[in-house]
Amino acid sequence: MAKIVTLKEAVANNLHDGDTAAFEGFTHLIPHAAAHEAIRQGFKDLTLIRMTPDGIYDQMIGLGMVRKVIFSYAGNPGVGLLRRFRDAVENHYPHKLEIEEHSHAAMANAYEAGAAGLPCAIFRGYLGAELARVNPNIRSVTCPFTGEKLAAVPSVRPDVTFIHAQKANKKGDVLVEGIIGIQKEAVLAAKRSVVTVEEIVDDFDDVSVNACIIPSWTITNIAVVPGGAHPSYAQGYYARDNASYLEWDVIAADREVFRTWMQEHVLDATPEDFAKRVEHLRASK
Amino acid sequence: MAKIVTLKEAVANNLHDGDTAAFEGFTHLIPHAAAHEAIRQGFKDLTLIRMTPDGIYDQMIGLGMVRKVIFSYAGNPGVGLLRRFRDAVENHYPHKLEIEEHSHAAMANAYEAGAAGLPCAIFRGYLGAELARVNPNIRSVTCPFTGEKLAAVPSVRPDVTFIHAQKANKKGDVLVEGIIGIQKEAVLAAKRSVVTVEEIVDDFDDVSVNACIIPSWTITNIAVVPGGAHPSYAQGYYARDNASYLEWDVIAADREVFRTWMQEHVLDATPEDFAKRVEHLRASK
Amino acid sequence: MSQSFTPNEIMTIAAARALSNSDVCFVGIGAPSAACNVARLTHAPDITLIYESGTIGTAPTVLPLSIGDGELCETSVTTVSVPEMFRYWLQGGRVTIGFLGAAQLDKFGNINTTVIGDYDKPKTRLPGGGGAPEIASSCGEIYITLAQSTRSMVEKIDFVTSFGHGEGGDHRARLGITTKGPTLLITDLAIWKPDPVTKEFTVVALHPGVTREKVQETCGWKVKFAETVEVTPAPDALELTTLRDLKARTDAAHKGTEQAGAKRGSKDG
Amino acid sequence: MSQSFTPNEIMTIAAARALSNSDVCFVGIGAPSAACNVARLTHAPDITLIYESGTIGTAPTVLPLSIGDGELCETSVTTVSVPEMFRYWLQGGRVTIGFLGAAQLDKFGNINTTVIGDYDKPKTRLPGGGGAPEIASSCGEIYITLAQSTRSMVEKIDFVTSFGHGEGGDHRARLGITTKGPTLLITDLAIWKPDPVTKEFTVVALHPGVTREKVQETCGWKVKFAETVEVTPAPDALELTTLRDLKARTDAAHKGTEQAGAKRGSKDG
Repeated sequence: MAKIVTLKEAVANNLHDGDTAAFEGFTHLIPHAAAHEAIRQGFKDLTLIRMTPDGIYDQMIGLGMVRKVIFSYAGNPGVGLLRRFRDAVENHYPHKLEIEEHSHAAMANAYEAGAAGLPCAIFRGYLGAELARVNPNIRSVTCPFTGEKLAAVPSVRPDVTFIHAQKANKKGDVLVEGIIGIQKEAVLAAKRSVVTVEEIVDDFDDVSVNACIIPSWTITNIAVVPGGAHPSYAQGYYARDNASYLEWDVIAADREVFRTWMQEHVLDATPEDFAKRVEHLRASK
Repeated sequence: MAKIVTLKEAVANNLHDGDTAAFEGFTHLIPHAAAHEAIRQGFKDLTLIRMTPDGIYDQMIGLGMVRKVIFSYAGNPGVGLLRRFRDAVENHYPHKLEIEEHSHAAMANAYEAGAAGLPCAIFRGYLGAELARVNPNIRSVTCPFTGEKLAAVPSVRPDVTFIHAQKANKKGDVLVEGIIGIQKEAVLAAKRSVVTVEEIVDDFDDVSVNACIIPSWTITNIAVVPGGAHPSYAQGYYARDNASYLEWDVIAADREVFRTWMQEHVLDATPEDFAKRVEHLRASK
Repeated sequence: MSQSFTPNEIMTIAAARALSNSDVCFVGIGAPSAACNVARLTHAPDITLIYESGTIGTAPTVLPLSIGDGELCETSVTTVSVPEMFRYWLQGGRVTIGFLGAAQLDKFGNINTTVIGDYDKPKTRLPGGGGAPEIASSCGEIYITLAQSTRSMVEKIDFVTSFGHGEGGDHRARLGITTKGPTLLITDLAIWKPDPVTKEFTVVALHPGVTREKVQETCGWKVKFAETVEVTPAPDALELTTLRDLKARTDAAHKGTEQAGAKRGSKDG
Repeated sequence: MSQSFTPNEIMTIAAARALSNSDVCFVGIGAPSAACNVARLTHAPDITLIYESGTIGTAPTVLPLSIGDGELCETSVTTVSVPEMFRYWLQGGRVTIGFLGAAQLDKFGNINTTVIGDYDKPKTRLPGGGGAPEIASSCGEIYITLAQSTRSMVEKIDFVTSFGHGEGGDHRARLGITTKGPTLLITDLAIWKPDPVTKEFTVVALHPGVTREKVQETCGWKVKFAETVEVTPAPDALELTTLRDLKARTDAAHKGTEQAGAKRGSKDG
């Protein structure tokens, strides 16, 4: 059964130096608050997994917390490049960053295989694509019926997954709605999981039986953090803060500006600050 | 775009002698009306695919329409054995029936792989199980990362899939709710598809964006057949007719009783008869 | 004994007792369904019940007639597709206890539900394995429930639908199977557990009033008894009332949809 | 020319014209998103638009800033998980047209969005392929949109993120790829199609007022022109109004959530 705790406890209980961690979300419901708490607690030597590393991975990389990133698209969504990620890859600043790069199809299949308890995923992919040359974890199997060569990648099995969701009920079951992305798979593929939610409701009696619900007993900890996805959005709660994504491009472009911003907005901030940040975005959703 | 036609047209347009066909449903939403129409149109030499062949396959087998069945559990759900199926396998009556037998996990993965456009499915299965000895379509692949030997089966790709669903909207999108089984996969895996529905509504504006909706452009034909799942049920419309399942055990036990019953209740009946059959079951659901 | 009970009732209640609040059970129809729900309604209110039709965390007020009854879906935490059920939930290793029945069972917990006789020329064609082959290998452990008879408990089964302990000993490990396999056999007469080394099922408890001779008479192999054979505690009033109320509610609910004269053939225990 | 228009506008409108009512488009952000929605709002009202975030049959009233905007989900026929999107919808072969952009493109439609320079010591680390490697192989055909420059249209790309026609000719077939690959390249200056045999992109139409020299100046390889080079019809009033209204609605909608002074860096065309 999921235990409902503070965000500080949830992160401290579940994340450790050297862990392989996924902070997942596909544009929608990015677990910003959880990532910021991880930053405050100062972990190091992390291997971060994500289909679409964005601002939060840029931040952790920029602060030197990350040894390796496993990913398929490292961009600031709707804006452009990730400047701290680039600085790490191109200039080894603040230190060298190991990368394991896949396509979205590969990562999606790898999470799915992780949730399904399989050692690998097979799919039709990477045909003619050069990633297969630079990533030794892109291999192949031959279909024993048709002889077709299919791509194979190892399944994703994080030590811990962090996601943000709209709500939990009192038993700790979690509802994800809208663009559900890879969140359920990321939780089920992980050894431990932390879900931050906008609110806790009595029950899900008004929700469809086929909704994307992650049962309580598959989740380790839940923490209530209203606004916890900001500047990403939570459908039904608040809109995406597009301006913050644009702003990030400027902040991350300069090492010192980045440091200063992180100190003020993350290191000296609290989970409670997120609620204020989304106030002006609630009207539009 | 799905074309909305009569059940007679839908079956005539999409099913042909010698076809590989799936009439899918997992206890819920069994496409009885579609199967009965196929029986009235008198097809032969069919290969029938289904995880859980039940009364409708028993009926088609008993009438000699079927050359081969690909399946994982051939039983009268909640009652016992399928007597026409048994007669065909044990006594070759009315003729010899070829069988390709799998486990549920294999069939579910095979449909999923069919929907995903893959030639085969891999999963952890059949460990120590003797089906692998008698079914040459159970093979294996080796995980290129761990060396684990995984089971492989060919994907399921029916010529045509028939399913029953609660409703379509005017554009021909179909909503399946409750025990959704393998219906979406069975439609997406097939070259052609026919969906019978309880009703057609204006739109799905009141339905969750994450509901199990099969878009119009993936469906060939839709036919409105209220009660079309009877004696199975349609959640939100009418309850399961358990008595009919029990009755089937008696009818199918005798070749002549079977013939007589089929003549009266199927061959001389119409799709419109289904609405009457579920009248007394609507109250309880 | 405060109250009389049937062999089927004590089988169901003994199975219910083996379940705990933290278990996640993959439930088949029949005695397992009754046992799991009795456990849920007595000592294990938070037990998670999963039916292979896709219903997760279901809490039916009446027992289903099939594994796909609407009641299972309506009372579930969530209902998923069948591929997801077999991939994320069963193969994903999330199920602690899988229940299996058997047409034929051998002393190592291997199960046949496929054919009596030769596969290609069967004397009786049974429904087949369904979910069983992977339930047997993917669940943490397997509980088997069965009414004893020399027809069902045999020296050699005709077909290995679901692998138990194979030829015994470390046969599972030799096939690379990491789960425990059959750890409990509950019949209408006794409770059996596999010998720690040979993995042969051994009687560890007799239900009240049952003799060793009765167990041997209804079993096709030479029965081994544990050094100390206990007596299964008789069902207490709460257990019996819970089971009987559940069955009464079930009968009443299902009668509603039955036509007059239809024979009741429920396999729900 | 009844109305003036920008190079970006005619690129978007030319791409929109290439789409039909029965197309199922896998849409990226930027010009493709604008083109697909202009098509939907003009001659192809029933076109199916799919964004890789899982939204199927979406009909946004404003253009999304990211492929995962709420607007896409709210107006969709259904929104599925990302694994389902890539398995059932893309790999399932249901998409007729995939749109791709490029940081670098060669004359055979091979695309680089991974790195400028060496992979292990890149001069510029780009975001990477995302969905592109499998969009390139799984969609029925690929349309590429690009603003011409000698930096982006190069003789040899630094990294093959997405395979086009490889070295040309039947290279796709030799790799066992059954889809058509790039069949159309629409730039801000011209419309290009692959030569039927060599598969080298060839200019088949110049946008109004564009010269062959201008096309060559902004392209890093020696440009081939078709025997007959047409002139792209100028955008008509409906097309231009539709595109501009869409952009105005988009700007208005997105302004609402922007703080004062934030630089507008939308990549939506």
